[in-house]
Amino acid sequence: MRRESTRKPKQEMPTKTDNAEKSAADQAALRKELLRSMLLQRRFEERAAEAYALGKIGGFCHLYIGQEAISAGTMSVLRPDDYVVTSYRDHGQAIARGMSPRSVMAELFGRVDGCSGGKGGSMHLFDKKVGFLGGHGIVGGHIPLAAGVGWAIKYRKGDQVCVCFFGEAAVNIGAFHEALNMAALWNLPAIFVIENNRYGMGTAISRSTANEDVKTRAAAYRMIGESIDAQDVFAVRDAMGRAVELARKEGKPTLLEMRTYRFMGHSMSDAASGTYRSREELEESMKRDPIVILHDIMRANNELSDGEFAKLDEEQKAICQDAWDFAEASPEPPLDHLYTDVLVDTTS
Amino acid sequence: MRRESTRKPKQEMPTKTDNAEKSAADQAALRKELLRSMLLQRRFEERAAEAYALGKIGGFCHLYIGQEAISAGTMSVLRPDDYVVTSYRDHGQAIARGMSPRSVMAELFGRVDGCSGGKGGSMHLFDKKVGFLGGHGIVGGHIPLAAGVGWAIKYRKGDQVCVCFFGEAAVNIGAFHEALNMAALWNLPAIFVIENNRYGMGTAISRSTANEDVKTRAAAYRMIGESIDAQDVFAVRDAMGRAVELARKEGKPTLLEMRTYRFMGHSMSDAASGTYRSREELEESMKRDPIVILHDIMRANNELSDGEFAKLDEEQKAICQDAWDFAEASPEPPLDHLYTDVLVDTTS
Amino acid sequence: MALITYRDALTQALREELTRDESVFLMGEEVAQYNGAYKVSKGLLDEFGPMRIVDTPITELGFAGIGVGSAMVGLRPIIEFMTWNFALLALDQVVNAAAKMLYMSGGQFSMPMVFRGPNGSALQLSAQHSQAWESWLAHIPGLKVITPATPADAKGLLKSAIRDDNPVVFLEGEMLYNTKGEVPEGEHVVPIGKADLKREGGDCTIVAHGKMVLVALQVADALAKENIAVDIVDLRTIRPMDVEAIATSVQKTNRAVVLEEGWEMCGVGAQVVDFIQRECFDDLDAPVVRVHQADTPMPYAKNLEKAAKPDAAKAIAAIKKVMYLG
Amino acid sequence: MALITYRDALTQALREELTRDESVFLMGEEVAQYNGAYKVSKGLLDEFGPMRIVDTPITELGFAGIGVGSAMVGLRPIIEFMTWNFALLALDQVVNAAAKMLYMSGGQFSMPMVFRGPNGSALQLSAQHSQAWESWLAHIPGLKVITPATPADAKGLLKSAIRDDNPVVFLEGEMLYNTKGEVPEGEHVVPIGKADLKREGGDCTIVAHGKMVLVALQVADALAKENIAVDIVDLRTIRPMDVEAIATSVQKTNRAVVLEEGWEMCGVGAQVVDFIQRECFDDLDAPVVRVHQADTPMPYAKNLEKAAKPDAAKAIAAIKKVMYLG
Ligand SMILES: Cc1ncc(C[n+]2csc(CCOP(=O)(O)OP(=O)(O)O)c2C)c(N)n1
Ligand SMILES: Cc1ncc(C[n+]2csc(CCOP(=O)(O)OP(=O)(O)O)c2C)c(N)n1
Ligand SMILES: [Mg+2]
Ligand SMILES: [Mg+2]
Repeated sequence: MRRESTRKPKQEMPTKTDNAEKSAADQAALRKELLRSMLLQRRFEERAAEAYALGKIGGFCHLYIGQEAISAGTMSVLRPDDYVVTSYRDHGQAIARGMSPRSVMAELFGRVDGCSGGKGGSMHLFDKKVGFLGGHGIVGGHIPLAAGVGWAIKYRKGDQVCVCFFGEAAVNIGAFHEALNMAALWNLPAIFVIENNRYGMGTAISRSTANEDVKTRAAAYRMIGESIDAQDVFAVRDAMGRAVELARKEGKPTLLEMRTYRFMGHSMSDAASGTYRSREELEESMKRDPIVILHDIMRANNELSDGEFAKLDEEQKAICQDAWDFAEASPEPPLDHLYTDVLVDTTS
Repeated sequence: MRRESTRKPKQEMPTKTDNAEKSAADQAALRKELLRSMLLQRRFEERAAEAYALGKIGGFCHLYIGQEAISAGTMSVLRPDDYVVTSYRDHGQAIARGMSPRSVMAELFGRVDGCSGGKGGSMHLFDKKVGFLGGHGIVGGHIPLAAGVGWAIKYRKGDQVCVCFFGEAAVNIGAFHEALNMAALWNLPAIFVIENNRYGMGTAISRSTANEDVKTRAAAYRMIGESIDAQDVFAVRDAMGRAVELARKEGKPTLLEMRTYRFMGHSMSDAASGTYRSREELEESMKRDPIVILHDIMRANNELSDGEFAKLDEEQKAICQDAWDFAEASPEPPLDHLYTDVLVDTTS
Repeated sequence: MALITYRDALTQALREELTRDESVFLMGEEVAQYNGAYKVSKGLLDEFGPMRIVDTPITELGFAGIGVGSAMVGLRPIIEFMTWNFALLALDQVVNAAAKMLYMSGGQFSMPMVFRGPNGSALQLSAQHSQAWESWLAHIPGLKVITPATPADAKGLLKSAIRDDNPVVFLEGEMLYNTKGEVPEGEHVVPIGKADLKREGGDCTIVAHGKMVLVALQVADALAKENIAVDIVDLRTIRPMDVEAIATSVQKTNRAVVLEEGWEMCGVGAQVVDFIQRECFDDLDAPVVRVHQADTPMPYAKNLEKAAKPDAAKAIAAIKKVMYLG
Repeated sequence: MALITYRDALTQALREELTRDESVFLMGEEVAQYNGAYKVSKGLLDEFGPMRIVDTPITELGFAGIGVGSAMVGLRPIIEFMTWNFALLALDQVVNAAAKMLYMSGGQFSMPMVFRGPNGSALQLSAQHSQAWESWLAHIPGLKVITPATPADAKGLLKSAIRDDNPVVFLEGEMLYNTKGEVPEGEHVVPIGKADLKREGGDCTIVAHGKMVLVALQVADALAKENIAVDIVDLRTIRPMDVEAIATSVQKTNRAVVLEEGWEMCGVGAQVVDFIQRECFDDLDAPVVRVHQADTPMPYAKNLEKAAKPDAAKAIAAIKKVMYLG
């Protein structure tokens, strides 16, 4: 009755990304671009927090501050025709993916020019133009969606990939498990990214997850799993580059654990520290700010002067001010929009 | 940002069961008892199939024939105050656990003297007296229940265990994953038994499960996982004995993969072979009939003559005939029972 | 027109739409190699291959979500639930993802998909396998909900459902699969949202849907012998509901009985009653009476199950009640 | 009597019942160390320890099932859903396990447990976080469904729910947690299944439950200035529903408006209408009018959200309509 497994040997990820980054100048330009992306996300969310405090933004608002290397590194290896899907903590990824800060801020303000017409809000950012498939509010609920996008890519014999972001607490929920099994079983080009910021709301991973080494879950589905120091944008970029290549060329999924930390509270009503995590822990973690880490490297390389940095930062701030002004100027959705978009009235 | 795991080294199951089986006579008696249990299950279900063909049983009816070593071996190491919970394929386990064949047959016949008053039917056998917590119809739905029973045992500082049976196809469903994580996280005395009969309805495990080596799923929850040749009732008994001991003494859960085969179709409407599995495969598998395997050992040991075997078998058949007669004589539930048991009207 | 079963009518619809549009695929448990638990997809794997007729693991939540994801990027999935009983596990994807995606995204992501499978009770399948979910699903804006009663409607409405760019919940009846009826070959499309007057008679309106339409037809035949003639309004679509068709009938008959397979509380019948009292307040000569499953889980025993289910005898008693007969 | 918040009233009920019966425990996300996402369990971990106030992983289906399993062997779990929006993932355990266990087992296994948490919308939480589930849950035999509106009812009904040997669904309102009212200290138990006449007036009946009762009270105050006096029937329990209390009021006022937070189709209001037309057919001077959420997912934008929600202005218009005023 004992049967031998008929499985192939364990698959390894390719070790080199094929994004050839030859010249030093190219590399410096790349670093500057990654820095810019992270700065824009940071400045944008600082303004969002300000707007929230002023009552211009309502509902839930989950900031990504501290985790920006994940989005910046990831988006830097994606093609325009790839897809991204994420949870409610979605501002950083939306902006890094190239969504207009104006449309995102207008969405947060609940205005008609918001990316989702003011109907979605902070948790439900969408932009079809850049393949940004939301912004979803039910923990784990969007993970099967990523497998479904992978399915569609395979169905059409495309070579895109779908990247799916979620928190470490989502690995315990059934949808994660069901989706990963099918993605692996059917070889779907989906990349599952655990943003392990160590807490799901107030619950430390050790209190929710029997095996804290979450990348090991990949083995349950014969999938590749890897842990990355995600405060280092190049570590993210490297691992993601390899995962994307595996998905694009061989149609295989990967599970990546991005080890990070959230510098703010879970949402606007949650204190950054003092309840479930100590001030010391927060401060210790904030020393590994992904923006500072990259900036330090660039400074050491003498490729970015303090003046240049300040200029870059000012540019991002200006973009955010413009986004704010745009959002404020945008009207509320007309009342009849309440009843639109419930159903479409076309049939194929 | 990289953190070391704070986990203890991997836990091993104790290698010896403490059910001391000293004398040869004791051992022979034990073998005879296990044989009796398997024979009773087999004969009972043969009669159930007959009754189904005659229209005395309706609805879904899932036979356990071929898998009886799992229930017989398991129940032989449990205490009367332990708990058992299972899926819709529940006749064999119910009978092996000591439920009265009369009450089970009457339930299948939809009669008032059935173990569930005729309201549950084949898929929903229950008997509080022997800690048999059902008979559940939603694949995977009862797996969290077992964790809950484990929780209650721990809550009351008891030393019982809860054994939970389910098919190999159930390992893909979310409820399995969520329950195992909590059972491991909280050290609950629950034993999760995958009855791997290689098919979930018409789907071979290789077509549903990315990693067919399902015991490896245990590692995702830092739980012990083991595979057992479950046509050998002593292999079942040995592994289960160790798992029970771990649960009873240390309150730890285990995942056991019992490798078996179902000799009949999935349910009464499903052919035993010819669609999704070949006649050859079925015949090959039926050569490893757990009853025959044990009987052969006993014959080789000269501890059971052919006459004794025939007598034992006749006794079981008589019990099943009695159960049939009882069921047939039992009245249909009175019509007013339709409205009872919807709610209880006591409050604590 | 051919006399075929409800099952074959569904298979025809699937085959025709799979042929017509390459972005349509069917996914679910046992739909491919096994030809479907209830054989609705019989032969389709051979015809369309394993990318278009797809067997899944037992993961209702997961594969419903795969359907949603694939619809976001333009495919047209048909997600089969082996039965709707198991779809309870997937409702987060149906309700929170499929039904809301268009709205949450400000109109960007439509959901051209169908969730289908048998709904309601069959015979002696007991509590966990005998549930009729239309009342729940009809509650949800962003969905369309369809319950065909006849082979012709099954085919015509399934084709419409597959072509619809919205998420459509399509509830079949296990007990209907073997029923026969005339079905137009080839292009036969029934519009979503239109009820159908399955019988005409001036004495009383019966509003029914799905397999209760067959009960209504039995009732009509039985009552005809007593010279009572009933209108049978077959809702066909539960959401959006054809209130006008109901009102037109009740304005004529001045009485109504609502039949449904599901439970009473917050059922489809309650909604029909609400529409009737709203639209026909002055027309009604008697309170509307509802016939539905007993307010209990479904029992296994044959006699109890029969007692629990709505049937012709109960419907006839209801009609006599609203007609103040006996 | 002390003037306390709805939140504190719930905490009192929990504390008293945890003290009274050692088999009672509270389990859910963030209920222990975090003191509850909405602070309903504040202080309880310190008082009762980690076996009785239990933080879970984010696994609604799993921990609801753990509750069911523990109830089968005699514990009395209180399962908190951080919000009922997430409970959608757990409904298989609520419906297929908790509600049916007693029945399927022929009366052997009762389910002395409570599923509780905030239900319905708060402010600008948009589509996936703003759903009111009472219509779905009330559909299911084997459950009791409770929606307290005031601090006193919150305390008294939660104590009854915890003591009940049946599975009780207890729906709180996030927007109610900070509302204040007089609450008796200590033993204060409100019976399940009894509505409460929150205002008396002969001109029209308002039937409401949960947070809509507060809207009804605003409406009553506003209309009093126009010399219109309304009865407010606060259902308090949705299943079983106190039909007698509704009928008694409508027989007096001859008109009714039903308020609810949820959607229209197959809503609680539809069921109330059905009961009214059945029990009070000859008493009604006008069709019953319902006020409910717009038939759309909940939008985020403040102005759209306000337009989507039932409120006093809409309720007043409905009352004037049934009174044929303007
Ligand atoms: C199914 C479900 N349960 C509960 C919640 C409430 N909730 C929102 S975010 C969150 C924590 C998630 O933590 P994690 O997955 O680690 O992501 P992070 O917020 O840290 O990015 C919880 C419990 C939810 N949205 N969905
Ligand atoms: C959630 C759910 N989905 C589908 C079904 C229908 N179904 C009943 S048994 C079964 C196969 C289960 O296979 P496995 O877990 O291997 O158990 P076995 O029947 O082989 O004992 C399926 C698909 C169900 N009961 N529940
Ligand atoms: Mg986290
Ligand atoms: Mg199996």
